[in-house]
Amino acid sequence: MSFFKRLTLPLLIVFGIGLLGFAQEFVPHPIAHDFTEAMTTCFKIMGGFAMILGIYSLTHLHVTRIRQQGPGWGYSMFVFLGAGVMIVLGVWNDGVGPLREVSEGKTYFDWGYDYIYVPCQATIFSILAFFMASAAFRTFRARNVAAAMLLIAAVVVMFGRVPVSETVGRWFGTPDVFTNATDFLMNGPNLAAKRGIILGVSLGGLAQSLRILLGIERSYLGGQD
Amino acid sequence: MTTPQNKSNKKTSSVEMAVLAILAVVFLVVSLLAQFIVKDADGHYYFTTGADLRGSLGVILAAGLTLVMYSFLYRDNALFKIAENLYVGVALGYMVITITWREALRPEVYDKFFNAPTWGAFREALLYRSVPVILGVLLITRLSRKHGWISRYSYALIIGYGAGVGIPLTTHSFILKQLYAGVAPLQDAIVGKTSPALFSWPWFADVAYPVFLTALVVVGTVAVLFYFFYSIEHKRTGRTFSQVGIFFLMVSFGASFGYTVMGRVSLLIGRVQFLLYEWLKIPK
Amino acid sequence: MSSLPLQPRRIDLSRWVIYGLVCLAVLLPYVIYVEMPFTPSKEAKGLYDQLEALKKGDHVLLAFDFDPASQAELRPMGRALLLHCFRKGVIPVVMTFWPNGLNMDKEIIEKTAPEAGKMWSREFKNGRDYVFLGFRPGDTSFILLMGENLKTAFDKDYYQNPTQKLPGLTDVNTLKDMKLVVDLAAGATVQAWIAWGSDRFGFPLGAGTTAVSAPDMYPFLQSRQVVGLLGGLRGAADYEVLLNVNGDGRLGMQAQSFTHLLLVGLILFANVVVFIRWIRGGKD
Amino acid sequence: MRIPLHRARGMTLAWFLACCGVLLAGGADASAAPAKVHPPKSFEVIDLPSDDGSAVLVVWTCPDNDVKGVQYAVEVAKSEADFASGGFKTQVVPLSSEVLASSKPECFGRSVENKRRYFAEISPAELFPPPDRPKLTPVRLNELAKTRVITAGELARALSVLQSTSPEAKLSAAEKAARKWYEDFAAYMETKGREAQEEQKAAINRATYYYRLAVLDGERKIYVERDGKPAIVSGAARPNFFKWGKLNNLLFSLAFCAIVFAFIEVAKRKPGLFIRKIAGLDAVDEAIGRSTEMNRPVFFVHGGSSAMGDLATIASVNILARVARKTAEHDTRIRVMNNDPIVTVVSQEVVQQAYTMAGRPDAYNPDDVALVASEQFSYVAAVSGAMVREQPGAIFLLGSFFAESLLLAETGASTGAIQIAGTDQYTQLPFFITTCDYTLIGEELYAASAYLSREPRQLGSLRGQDVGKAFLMVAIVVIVVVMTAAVAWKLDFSWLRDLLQPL
Repeated sequence: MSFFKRLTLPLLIVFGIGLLGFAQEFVPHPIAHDFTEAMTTCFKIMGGFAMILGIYSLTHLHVTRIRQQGPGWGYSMFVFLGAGVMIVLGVWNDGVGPLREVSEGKTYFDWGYDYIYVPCQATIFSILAFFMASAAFRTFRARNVAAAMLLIAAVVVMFGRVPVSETVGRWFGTPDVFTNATDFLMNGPNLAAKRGIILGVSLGGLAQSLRILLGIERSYLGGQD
Repeated sequence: MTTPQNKSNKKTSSVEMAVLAILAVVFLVVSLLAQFIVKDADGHYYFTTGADLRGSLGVILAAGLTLVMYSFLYRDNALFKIAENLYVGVALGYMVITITWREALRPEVYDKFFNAPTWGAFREALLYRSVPVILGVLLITRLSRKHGWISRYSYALIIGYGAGVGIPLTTHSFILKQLYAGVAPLQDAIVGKTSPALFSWPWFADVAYPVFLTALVVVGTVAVLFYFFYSIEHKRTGRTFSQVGIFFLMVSFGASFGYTVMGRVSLLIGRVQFLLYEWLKIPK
Repeated sequence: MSSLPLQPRRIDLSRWVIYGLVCLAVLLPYVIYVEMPFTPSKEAKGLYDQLEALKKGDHVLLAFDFDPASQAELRPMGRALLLHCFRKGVIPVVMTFWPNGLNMDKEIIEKTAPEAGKMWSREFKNGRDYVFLGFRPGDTSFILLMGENLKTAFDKDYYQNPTQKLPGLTDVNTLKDMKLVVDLAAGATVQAWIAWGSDRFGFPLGAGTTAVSAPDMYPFLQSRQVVGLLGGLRGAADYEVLLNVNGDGRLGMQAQSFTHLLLVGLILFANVVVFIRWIRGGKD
Repeated sequence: MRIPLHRARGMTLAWFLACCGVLLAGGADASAAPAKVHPPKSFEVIDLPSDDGSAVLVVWTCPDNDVKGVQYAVEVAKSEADFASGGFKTQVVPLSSEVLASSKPECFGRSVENKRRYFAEISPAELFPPPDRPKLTPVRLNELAKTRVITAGELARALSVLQSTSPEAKLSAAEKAARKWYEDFAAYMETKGREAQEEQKAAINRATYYYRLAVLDGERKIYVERDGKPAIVSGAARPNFFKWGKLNNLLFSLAFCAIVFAFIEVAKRKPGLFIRKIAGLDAVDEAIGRSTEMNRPVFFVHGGSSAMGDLATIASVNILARVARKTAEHDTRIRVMNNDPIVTVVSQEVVQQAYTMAGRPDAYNPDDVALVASEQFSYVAAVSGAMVREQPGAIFLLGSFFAESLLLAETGASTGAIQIAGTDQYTQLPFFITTCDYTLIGEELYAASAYLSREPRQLGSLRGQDVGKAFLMVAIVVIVVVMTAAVAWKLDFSWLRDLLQPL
């Protein structure tokens, strides 16, 4: 048993399956297709169980908070209130019975999603519009040449991407001057920098994949052996 | 100095409570008026719950939650925290019911084993699906401190495959394709265009500008790569060139900045549209 | 980054004034209507042309990879794309990788189909004129499975009908049978669709992204890995203009303009003030 | 890196020449005269390379220079005798640039002759399709039961549904359930049928077939002849084992992996591997020094979405080790905040160790390293509140940040602290750059971590990536310069770029 507890075998599996996955991209033979289909179907099924894990990690945090009664633990109760209500609604399912199809119309379960989840989540990031306005005035400063270039580009893009720039441009007889300036920034410097970043990040990703395959990086397996 | 947060530890004052109560009453009155009072053809107003009472109440709740969320602008407060945690909970409940069961476990496990249309289909499921199901169940052992090691085998499969396939795919899409697009001869920018007279306006627009843009992208890409190059000290020419890289990065961050602002403002507009059109029922 | 030459001093204007100005800028256009015509961007036109070139009965896969947090930006895009498909008689096949948006995706489709029916006085039937596949777990490797065998990947659609029997999917076996795939992404799913999907199986890929990630798409646009781009609410508005329909995108453009003007003004004003103080050799 | 700048003048010249070239190249559009068609001397049938065995290629070299409007016909038969009896199928191939061998470099390579060679891709299963899938009739169901594909019970159930004619509205619950079952059953049988059909197709494709090639002159076919008779060539498709078009991908992947691996090994033996100084790191000492002078605490804020597996979190923990060490030496209070339980535990260990190494284990206060909130905005509120209350002298914002970056950095800036930020979330970097004093941009965060920790894994892969970057930089500059010059002087150097083309 202790052999199975060690990392040796999992790391061998990582290497073996990784090598097959790597090779599959270069082999046109039907065997490679069958392999891909088998593996991806397998991950689709496993993905369902992985979602249970995700749910656990969400609840775990709040359970711990309530148990330890840390600061603001009372609010964590509302997490379980929300979850409880949704689960009850889902099981009751407008009287049709748990987990069965309701063919037409909205159920109370949909109602909970539409009128609690959607407005809360949609609003929370829109608050940032206000904070951005405030930060625009208070803290976004051209602290040095670099930051100055950043702000100038930002101002051009912010102006060039809204219809008012064409209206203003029309006053001067060149409606698309700001749009063109924005297009230049996006397709010139922005494209170049983003391409540089993509190339750099991809090399990093390759190196990371290699470290995983060779067992140099093994933190995802958890435990210290 | 007043930021929204620096009062967060103060107790709610009685003035604040009074204002809150007034606001709540105003909100309810406005909601009821907007949702349930309808004008008929003769210009008379009358009260009706409408065809969709559930929907109207939902809109009122949604509008209330939206406004509570915005109270964070004033300061971090209990109502905001309740709403924030409530929505996390609702998301959780939603995931438990619909997603995990309806979109994952039912189609992949229940339908195939317990609801198999024929005996042959069941046999097939047993042959080809029992291993993935067992591996999936093993994933869950990660929650246990004692048996967590079992889940390693499932993770080894997922992560190993992802890393293996990822190498050629990343090379193909993000390195070779990007590189190939980036090394076109400068003349490619003007292929298929007629050449107007030198230094005329159309020449600048159709020939000089596209070629300049292509050259700029080449220089920029190399300079940015050089900025992220750590194996030599950036001195003299190197320093200048990495400064060029910074400038390209900064302009691109500026573009991202402008777009991010645009995105957040759009979200605000989305909420305002909801409040105006659905809560207050202002005609579009 | 080199050391800072000027320590900015804060200019104090109550944040309430700024918040008030933002509110005003967003609400004003709904009170006073200002006509602001605009030309759709090249990037949006690219996507529109691609879809416009398809024949009746072709299939388009729309991946709605977002959740309610970015619905303000991506929902109008989803609606516009669906309307375009319906107008062309192209069969939209909708799926998602973001389980939290599933219910919302269903609502978008179920609202848009009858709306399109009214516009062009035709009936659009689920399963025949449009298909909603829903969600399946498996992340990026799931794209590979769809490329190998779409009907193994989704053996049933969202409404629990076997995909083998759906009239709308008769000639579709893999992703290669899709004439176009459009990913509406709030995260990094476009990159996944590029590497695991379009580059590998060779279908044209269009992208609709939140404004935040739109600038990241330009290298892929230039390398033709992405054939068209809708960036943020403006992208949705562009598409609505091209399609000649009204929608939340176009409705929001005035508010967007005013708010941007305000923000640009605030940034410029504050920076100029600081700059002038610095020139004067102030005590900063 | 002086060379590309130096060559800029040459490039300008080349570009002017190119403009002239474009001008000259237009206008040469010879009008097509109705030429007499000649059949090619011979043709060959080869397996389509780099595929799964579903097609063969019929390849010939076109004898005429002008091929506008010319059509070829490929005739396919199961045996040579079938040509005489008329049991063959014909596929017409209009010549266009799409069937030119040079359009398929992954099959034909890149030789010059390919501009005269044409091909027809023949998939025999399309010409000789397998029989249609049988419909689910009572007869078919009985057959299936006989071959034991379905059981007797399933047969009876399916037959009862097939034979019931009552309308949907009048069905009993059991009958409705039966219909629902039948739908699934039919879908399952359909899937099976398709799978069987696919197998039949594969078998058809792999059989040997006989081919004739003719050029069409109006209605008349002029065959490619051998010994005075239409030439017959046989060929079969077979599945292949390598996609030759992806050779460049394979070579790049393997070479890069080998380099990274080699440098990790080198770094293990030689931990002093050079990494240039990262500007932001000098600022760390400066910021802590200033905090000490002003007698204010130092805040170390993890990203709101940091999880322990992320590279960014690992990097920020490495930097935390350095920061904690310095604060311990200076006797300055450090507060570490985050919203992930595992990151908390790891941070506590790191800070405690730093205090021990500085010789002041007693000064470590575990409460200073705390999980302050769980949700994103609650986290913002809690951290901002602490910033305003305690007025830190230096704030570190390192890790994986999302929308919280703006709010945290703004509050931090309002306290007047020196702020040092770093994240690999590129969308959040603009806010840090405009509000913080120093920002570690993307990969710089990892580099800073490698610089501080000197860990061979990180150092080695960083150096390996640098080699990759150097290759990319050189490739971009060299190819663009050479290609631009080549186009300007009308030389064919496109192969240089084609080496990189992913197929």
